[in-house]
Amino acid sequence: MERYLLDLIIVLPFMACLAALLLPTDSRAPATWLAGVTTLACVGLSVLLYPSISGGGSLQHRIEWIPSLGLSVTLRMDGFAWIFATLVSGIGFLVVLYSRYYISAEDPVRRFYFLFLAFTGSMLGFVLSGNLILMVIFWELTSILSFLLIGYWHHSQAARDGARMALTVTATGGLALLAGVLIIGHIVGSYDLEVVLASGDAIRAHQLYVPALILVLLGAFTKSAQFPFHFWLPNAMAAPTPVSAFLHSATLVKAGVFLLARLWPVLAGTPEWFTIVGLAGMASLVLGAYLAMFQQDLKGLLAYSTISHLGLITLLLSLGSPLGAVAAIFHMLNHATFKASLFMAAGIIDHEAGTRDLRRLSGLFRYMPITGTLAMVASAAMAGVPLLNGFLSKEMFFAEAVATHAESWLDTAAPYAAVLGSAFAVTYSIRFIHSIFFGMPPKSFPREPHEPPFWMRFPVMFLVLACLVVGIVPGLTIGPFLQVAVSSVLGAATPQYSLAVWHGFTLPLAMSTVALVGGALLYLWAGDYLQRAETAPLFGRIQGQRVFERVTVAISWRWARLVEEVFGTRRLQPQMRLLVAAAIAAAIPVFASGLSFGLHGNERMDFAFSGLWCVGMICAVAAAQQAKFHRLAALALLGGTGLVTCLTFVWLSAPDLAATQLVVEIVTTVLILLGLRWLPKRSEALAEPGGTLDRLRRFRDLSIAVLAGTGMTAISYAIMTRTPPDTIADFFVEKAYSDGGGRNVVNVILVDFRGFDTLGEITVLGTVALTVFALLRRFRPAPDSIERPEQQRIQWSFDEAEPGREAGATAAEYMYVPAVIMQWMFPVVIVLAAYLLLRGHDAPGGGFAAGVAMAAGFILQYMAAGTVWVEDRLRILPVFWIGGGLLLAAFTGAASMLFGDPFLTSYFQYAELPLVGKVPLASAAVFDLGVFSLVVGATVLMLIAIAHQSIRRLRAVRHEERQQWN
Amino acid sequence: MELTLALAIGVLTGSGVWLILRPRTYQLVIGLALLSYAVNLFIFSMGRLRVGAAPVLGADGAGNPADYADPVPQALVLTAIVIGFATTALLLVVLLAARGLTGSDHVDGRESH
Amino acid sequence: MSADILLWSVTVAQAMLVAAMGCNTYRLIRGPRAQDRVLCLDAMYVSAMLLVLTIGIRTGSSVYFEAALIIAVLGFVSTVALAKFLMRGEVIE
Amino acid sequence: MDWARHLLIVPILLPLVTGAFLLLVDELRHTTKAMISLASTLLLLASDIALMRIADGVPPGAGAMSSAYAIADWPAPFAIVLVLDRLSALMLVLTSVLGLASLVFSMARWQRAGPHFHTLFQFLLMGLGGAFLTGDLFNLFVFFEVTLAASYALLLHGSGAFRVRSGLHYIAINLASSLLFLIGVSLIYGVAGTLNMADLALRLPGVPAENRMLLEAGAAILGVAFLVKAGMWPLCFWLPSAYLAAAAPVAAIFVLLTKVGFYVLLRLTLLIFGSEAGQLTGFGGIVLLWGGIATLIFATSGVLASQAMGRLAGYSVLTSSGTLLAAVGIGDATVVSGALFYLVSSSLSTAAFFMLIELVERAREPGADLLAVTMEAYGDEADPDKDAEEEVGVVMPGALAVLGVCFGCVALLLAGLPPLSGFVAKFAMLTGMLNLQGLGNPVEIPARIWLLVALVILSGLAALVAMMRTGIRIFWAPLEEIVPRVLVIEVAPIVTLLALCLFLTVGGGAMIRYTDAAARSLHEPASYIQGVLEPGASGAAVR
Amino acid sequence: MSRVFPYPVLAASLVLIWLLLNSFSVGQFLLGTAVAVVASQAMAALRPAKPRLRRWQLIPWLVGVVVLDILRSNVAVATLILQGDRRDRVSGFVSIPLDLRDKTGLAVLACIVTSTPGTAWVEYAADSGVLLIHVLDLAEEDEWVTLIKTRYEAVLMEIFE
Amino acid sequence: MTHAENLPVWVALLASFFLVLGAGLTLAGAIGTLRFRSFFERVHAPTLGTSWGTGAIVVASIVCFSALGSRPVVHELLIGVFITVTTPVTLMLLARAALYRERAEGSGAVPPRLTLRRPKGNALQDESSDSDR
Ligand code: NA
Ligand code: NA
Repeated sequence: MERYLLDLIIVLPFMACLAALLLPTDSRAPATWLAGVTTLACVGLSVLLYPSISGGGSLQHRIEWIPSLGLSVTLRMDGFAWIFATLVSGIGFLVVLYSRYYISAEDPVRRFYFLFLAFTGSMLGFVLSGNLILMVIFWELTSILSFLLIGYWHHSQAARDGARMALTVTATGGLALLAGVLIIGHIVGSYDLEVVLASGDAIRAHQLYVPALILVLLGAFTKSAQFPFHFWLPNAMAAPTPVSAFLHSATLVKAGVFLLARLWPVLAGTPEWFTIVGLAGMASLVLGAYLAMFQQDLKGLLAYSTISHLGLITLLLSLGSPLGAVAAIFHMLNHATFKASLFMAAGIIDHEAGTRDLRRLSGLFRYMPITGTLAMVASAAMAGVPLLNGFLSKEMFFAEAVATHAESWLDTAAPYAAVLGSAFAVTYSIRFIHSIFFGMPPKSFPREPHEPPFWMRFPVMFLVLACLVVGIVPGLTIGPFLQVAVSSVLGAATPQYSLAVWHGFTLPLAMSTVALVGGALLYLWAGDYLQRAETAPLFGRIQGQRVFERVTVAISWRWARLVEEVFGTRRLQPQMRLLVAAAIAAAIPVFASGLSFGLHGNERMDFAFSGLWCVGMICAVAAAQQAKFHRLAALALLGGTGLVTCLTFVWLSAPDLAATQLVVEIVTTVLILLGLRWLPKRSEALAEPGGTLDRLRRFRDLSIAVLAGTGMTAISYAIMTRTPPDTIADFFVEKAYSDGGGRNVVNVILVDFRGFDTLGEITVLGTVALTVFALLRRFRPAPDSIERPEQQRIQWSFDEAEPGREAGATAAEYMYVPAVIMQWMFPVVIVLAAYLLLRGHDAPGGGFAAGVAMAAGFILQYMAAGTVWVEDRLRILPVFWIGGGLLLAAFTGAASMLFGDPFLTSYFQYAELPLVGKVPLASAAVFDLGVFSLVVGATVLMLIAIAHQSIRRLRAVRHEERQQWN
Repeated sequence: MELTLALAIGVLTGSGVWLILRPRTYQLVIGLALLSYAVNLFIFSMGRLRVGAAPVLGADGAGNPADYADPVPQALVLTAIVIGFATTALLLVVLLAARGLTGSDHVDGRESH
Repeated sequence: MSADILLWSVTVAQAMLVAAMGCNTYRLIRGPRAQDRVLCLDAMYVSAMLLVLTIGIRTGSSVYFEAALIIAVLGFVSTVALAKFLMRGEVIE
Repeated sequence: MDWARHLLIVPILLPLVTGAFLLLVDELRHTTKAMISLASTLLLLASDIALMRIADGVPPGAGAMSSAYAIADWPAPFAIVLVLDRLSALMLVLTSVLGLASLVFSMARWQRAGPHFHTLFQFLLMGLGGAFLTGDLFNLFVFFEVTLAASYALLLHGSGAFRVRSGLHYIAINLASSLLFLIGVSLIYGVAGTLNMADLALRLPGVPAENRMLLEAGAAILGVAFLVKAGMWPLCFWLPSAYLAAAAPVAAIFVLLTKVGFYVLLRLTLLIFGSEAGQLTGFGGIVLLWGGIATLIFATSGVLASQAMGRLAGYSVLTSSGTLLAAVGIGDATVVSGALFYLVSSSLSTAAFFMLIELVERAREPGADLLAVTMEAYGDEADPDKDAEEEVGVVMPGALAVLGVCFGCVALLLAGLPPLSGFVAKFAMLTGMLNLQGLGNPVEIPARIWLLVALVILSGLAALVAMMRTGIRIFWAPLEEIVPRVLVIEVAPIVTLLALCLFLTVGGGAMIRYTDAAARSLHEPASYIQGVLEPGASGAAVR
Repeated sequence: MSRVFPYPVLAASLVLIWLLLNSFSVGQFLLGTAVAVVASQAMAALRPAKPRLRRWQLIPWLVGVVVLDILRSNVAVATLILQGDRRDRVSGFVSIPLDLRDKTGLAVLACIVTSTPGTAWVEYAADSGVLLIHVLDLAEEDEWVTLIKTRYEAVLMEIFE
Repeated sequence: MTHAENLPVWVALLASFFLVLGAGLTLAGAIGTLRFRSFFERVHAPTLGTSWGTGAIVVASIVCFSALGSRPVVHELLIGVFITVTTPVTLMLLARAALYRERAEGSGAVPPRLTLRRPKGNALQDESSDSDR
């Protein structure tokens, strides 16, 4: 039963925050009620649960989440968790009450309560989680939500910066904490809090203890604004006061020290712990208090005082003594109470007087006596005046500071630091009260201040009352709860301690007196100076946030850009170079280990073949060298190389490849020529001056090219001269006719054995064709290639110059005779295509070669008579050819599934026809027909799409002319 | 024969690589075309070289693998040819579009140095 | 006997045809003018086709016929395109 | 006859047929096309989920069903086989989910920005499906090409100067790497004499020593090709610009392209160069690890250095590539399992981010939405896409708030902060790295893994900083709020993807169980090989 | 019939081509006829100028003549190339006014002129009907004009007009 | 060449003759492209290969395969026919393209178009050795 109540404590706030979303944007009352009831309910729940943990035991509820990773939703409530849960929800309730009056109706109330409730839930989740990872999760959630809460008034620059800084610092710490927790998990083998707490010795003994410790401490210090990560807290004061009252006094900043206390049994007690934690604590204690004295912003003063008080707690925890831990826990509670009340008081003052500047505020006591009194009591508690709760914990602190724990200078410095810090605390507390409520009557306030409404003042009253009661009769009030909390943390090590106000004349008492008197004297002596001080001497120069900004800008902007520029590029050539280099590197092992060549089939030496390749290689090199300035020459030379490649295929018994390569060759040439029309000539004049650097670059590229070439030569030669392994090919040769029904093994592979590849391949072709089409629909020619080509303009002028000859006659006359032959070749090409297609299965050819041949036939007509002429005679719908072809191929493949066979299973048999004889019928042939159709469509689409640009260009020109006319 | 073809593959690769490291889009196209020749020949050579052993079975259709060149690399090359053709076309059109839109035939759309 | 005769003659023929392609290559590279290059490319196509035929004779198989046929029927398409490009600066108008 | 065994072909066949059919539908009937495409993609999702259940052995009876599908009914090493296991099933489902999301998103505007959008989109899905299913090296190449071709098309979809320029780079580099792919595959065939992955794994130990080097070279060259796709430094510079240039829904689906490279690397390193490969064991693991680390560093600085949100998103794609590659490099089952979880989570979130960016950009300069579509449209009176601006669907109320929340969620996901799946993924991977033998039996952790752990965490921090900077600039800084015209069908997919991330967090246990099983089976290639080569024995063995 | 075979001669020759390519069998004949129908339909779509063969029986004779001429000039040009350039050889353009107007006839003439080594078809003015050819070995210029006009053009005009 | 073993010697000789003849003519043509000084002279050279060069080798092939298959194999004829029909197209277009390029550059090496308006043909000496550079 209790287990579910435990869940409810966390579930409730989150449910409520979801409910808040459903409310209208500007609904103040309902939202307040929702939040109030929720927080109160949480208080009630924890009260209900007190009995089950008061015995010193702990209440657990474990829900498996990711067992294999040791991540489970384990809620665990012991005394310590309980007292914090109560504190969080209690103060939460008071803050709700307060903000009902503080947050104005203009602000987006819904968002405020949404975030507030979510934060409460996360905070409760954090203190109640029994699994370290879960703890980290809630920890990060609090960071994120505090970011949103600080940035609540995001129209102000201060709020944005404060929020950003807070999140950056705390989230960084959170990630460090995660790393630390992971290491702890690695050591312990579990993230379960119980297990971890039980295995303290193992952790402290482990070699990874120090890194783990440092990472966890990073988390704690950033969260609790400990030196040197304290700077974010003062900047977070741009948050609405209720937020500060809640986050920066009782909850968020307490998370760090809570964690330290939580893991105290596991991590504390080693010299590393003592040194690091002690240093940070002491520094924060003194520095925080010192800087607090010089603040002119009301909330700034409180913020620095918070840093100092948290430093005090950290210092106590650093000592590693049980009593220190007791004092620490006790002070956590005390600080929460008086600091929350002070923040709220500050909020009231700001609210009433319209400013938070200590220099402008003064003499408010006559306007708001009650608030004034409350503030005075609270700040007295902050200063550690007897009969107030602050005094008790500070006495304990002094006692611990005096006692020696580990022989080190820290130890000896501790008492002095303690006194100094408290003296400063006294000073700034006095200054806080004096400069606000006393002194000359106010000159110019934005508005006339007066007491706030009772319910706005009520939370302050309640908390101050708590300070008093605890301060006077601690044993009767906080005593038992503190005992439970302490024992739940320290377990067996729980020491004897007394919460009496009066311990007799002891050294700690003396120290308090010194601190009180000294602080008072300091204020008397330096009060006016503090009032006028712009920045604090000595430490005023070191401004955390400025350092922070510089570092962040340097790392997250300048360095990042530098890395991106130095180790990256946006140009193509370097990328290509890297790619080739990577490929070469990949092949290096072969040569490193010495590449051996075999003797397979190496006896043959054919001079004609060698001569052929001399031609081929010369063409290739020449093409490479001409491609820059003589595009047409390069194209022709490329054709030469292609031709030699085809011949090689013929020579080495690959007729299909030869046929296919040939038709592709032809179409590619036409294609590139079509493109060249839109690439204006490059004249050698444009050659960029070849400096030494340029020559070096070329040399580097040349050597890369040579290296790549050599590598390919060596590898291919090595393979060719090795005896082939037993390949899957034998199967294909044996089964091609008997089971595949075709004599041309390659074709049978293409349409049957590996028809699936072909299906994909034609999809690629179709896709590319569609891409080309799409791209050209949006094609915009370069300005220098919009007008007619030079030749046409010249011929045009010739025609006009010649009497009795209409312009453009040359064009017509040019094709006058050739066109006849080109047209009569059309049916021949169709027959050729049909031949290649139908014979494909038994002889070289096949759907692809046939398709390209057919397309070439179409192109021939376009070249002969021009686009317009052809298209009012032939309506080719390439897209339909593509779609139809794909569907045909796919359905032929799918048909076999109707017979229960896998996709693409082919069937063939010989049909006996009268006076025709045996006719082979293979389903693969239909598949090949689909291929044919697609290839025709795709090829025609690509070439004609480019060809159409000329017409579009003309249309564009006419359009412009029309523009000029009217 | 093997040596000749190996050298051929090497030279084609070299010229192609040289071209794809050049700054002009047209050089890129020609370079990739040359490279795809080289790669096709490379794939083809992986099946070892045979003269007069085209994998086209006789009338009886009986196939003794020893008598024929390895058909698998040929099939692969065929696919590679098709895809190479398609991609060449695409690259060409893209470079036209780039030429039109950026006004430069530099691969980066603007002159470096 | 007859095999040797044929082999010998085929080898000679192939050597001559390759030599012819070599000559064409010279003009293909040297030019001087674009039309010379195109002309020689066309000539190369023809020589290549003849080479295919000789290979067919040498291996005594007719599977290489298709390649030769394709050159014969479509070989001129690319040279036509080149010629037209030279004349009009545009392949398809 | 049982149709269930043909289910394996559906992820390839369905998009193919749909895409082809859409070509026959008139270009102007956008709505019809969209509806057909949508229906087909929904069907695809359904079948992919069914496949996932089969791969996962539910319903128990289905275990008997063969999960290797021999195309054209030829025996295994000779035919092309499709192989289904948990990993491929996971990738398939991811594909169809992202596909559906970006398809819905594109229906608002992008489908009209150019012709045949839906066909090309379906072909992309087909290519991805094939790449994830095939068990044949060359067939893998073919499907890579299908994917790439479609991706070229979609990247250039809508044209425009920047798009075309980045497209040129993207295409050039991928063409070159495809050539490397071919070299690698053929080299492997030349030495081992087979193309079937399982058969190859089986033949490897028998390869004579003097040939092994060549085989390794082939594999390494193949690896370079995959690394280009997976986006490993220094082969990844094309990626951010390409993704920045792509239209929002396209970029969203592109997120999967890098994952394909990762998938293949994972598959091959563990299957072929895994435990059973004799001397080749752990081939290239070190390269992957250090490459991944380098990528992570570069991507992290890129994330911090980018001003344009699109570039930021592109770099976060690289971040996840780096992380995944390093994870493969380590190669232990625990890490791989975490990596798979991370893959899913990061894919969903980056996809959502890419789509979100477009909507947010609208909030920044009004009319950006119109610009985005008709960017540098060809100013010709015959411009076919004049109607591209006009939008279909209902306008989203309270858009800015919704966008803000979505942006926050994406930020959390990229930074790997709780409560969304980004954290769980990162935690799963880190736990895996720190406890290679599983939680509870600690082993010595080498320095490189410490480095990796640190980098993974820091990259999260960098993402947080960058996203915070951007978010504040966009949502908090401006004085007057421009409320963008955002359609419900544009926001819905984003929200759905983010909701899926939330679901991944809550159902993390089940997901991790699945990825654990997937990773474990990847480490036992024997079952895969057996399942492929003698499917009769027990197809269920392929897991 | 004429709708199935708009160009009977064409269709016939296509069938012949088909049979040559495959084999002379009934099945191939039927198949070839089908292909020929498709092909000539496609041709019909282009609506080319329909040539009328008036005296096709002259064709074999013409072929014979041309083959021999070509053979002769082959030898001539080959020797001319192989024995190197004679200084006194002059090459040049010759313009020939043609009376043949039929496009197909002109096309055939072009084939003859081009296929004959030593003569190259350079330009044909459609309006004036003047043909410009280039002659490699321009010994007696009128001889070329008469050769073309009498030997080929006349026959072609008989066949086509 | 195992297939050729059982060929009659005279067939082998005949085939060889035509083979070498065709290849020789083609080579001669190719050499012509090197030797001739102007483009319009070079235009003539390739026709050696396209006319009897092709013819001879086609004949050789016909002879050879007819003898091998002991039946008339004449489909190679088609190659000869198509070459004869298609080559003119290339050469016509090329020659005229060259002509116009020359005219455009205003070189006197080629006759102006006006010559085609004259009623009676006449020759124009072509002294240009290699003037069209
Ligand atoms: Na004051
Ligand atoms: Na001639």
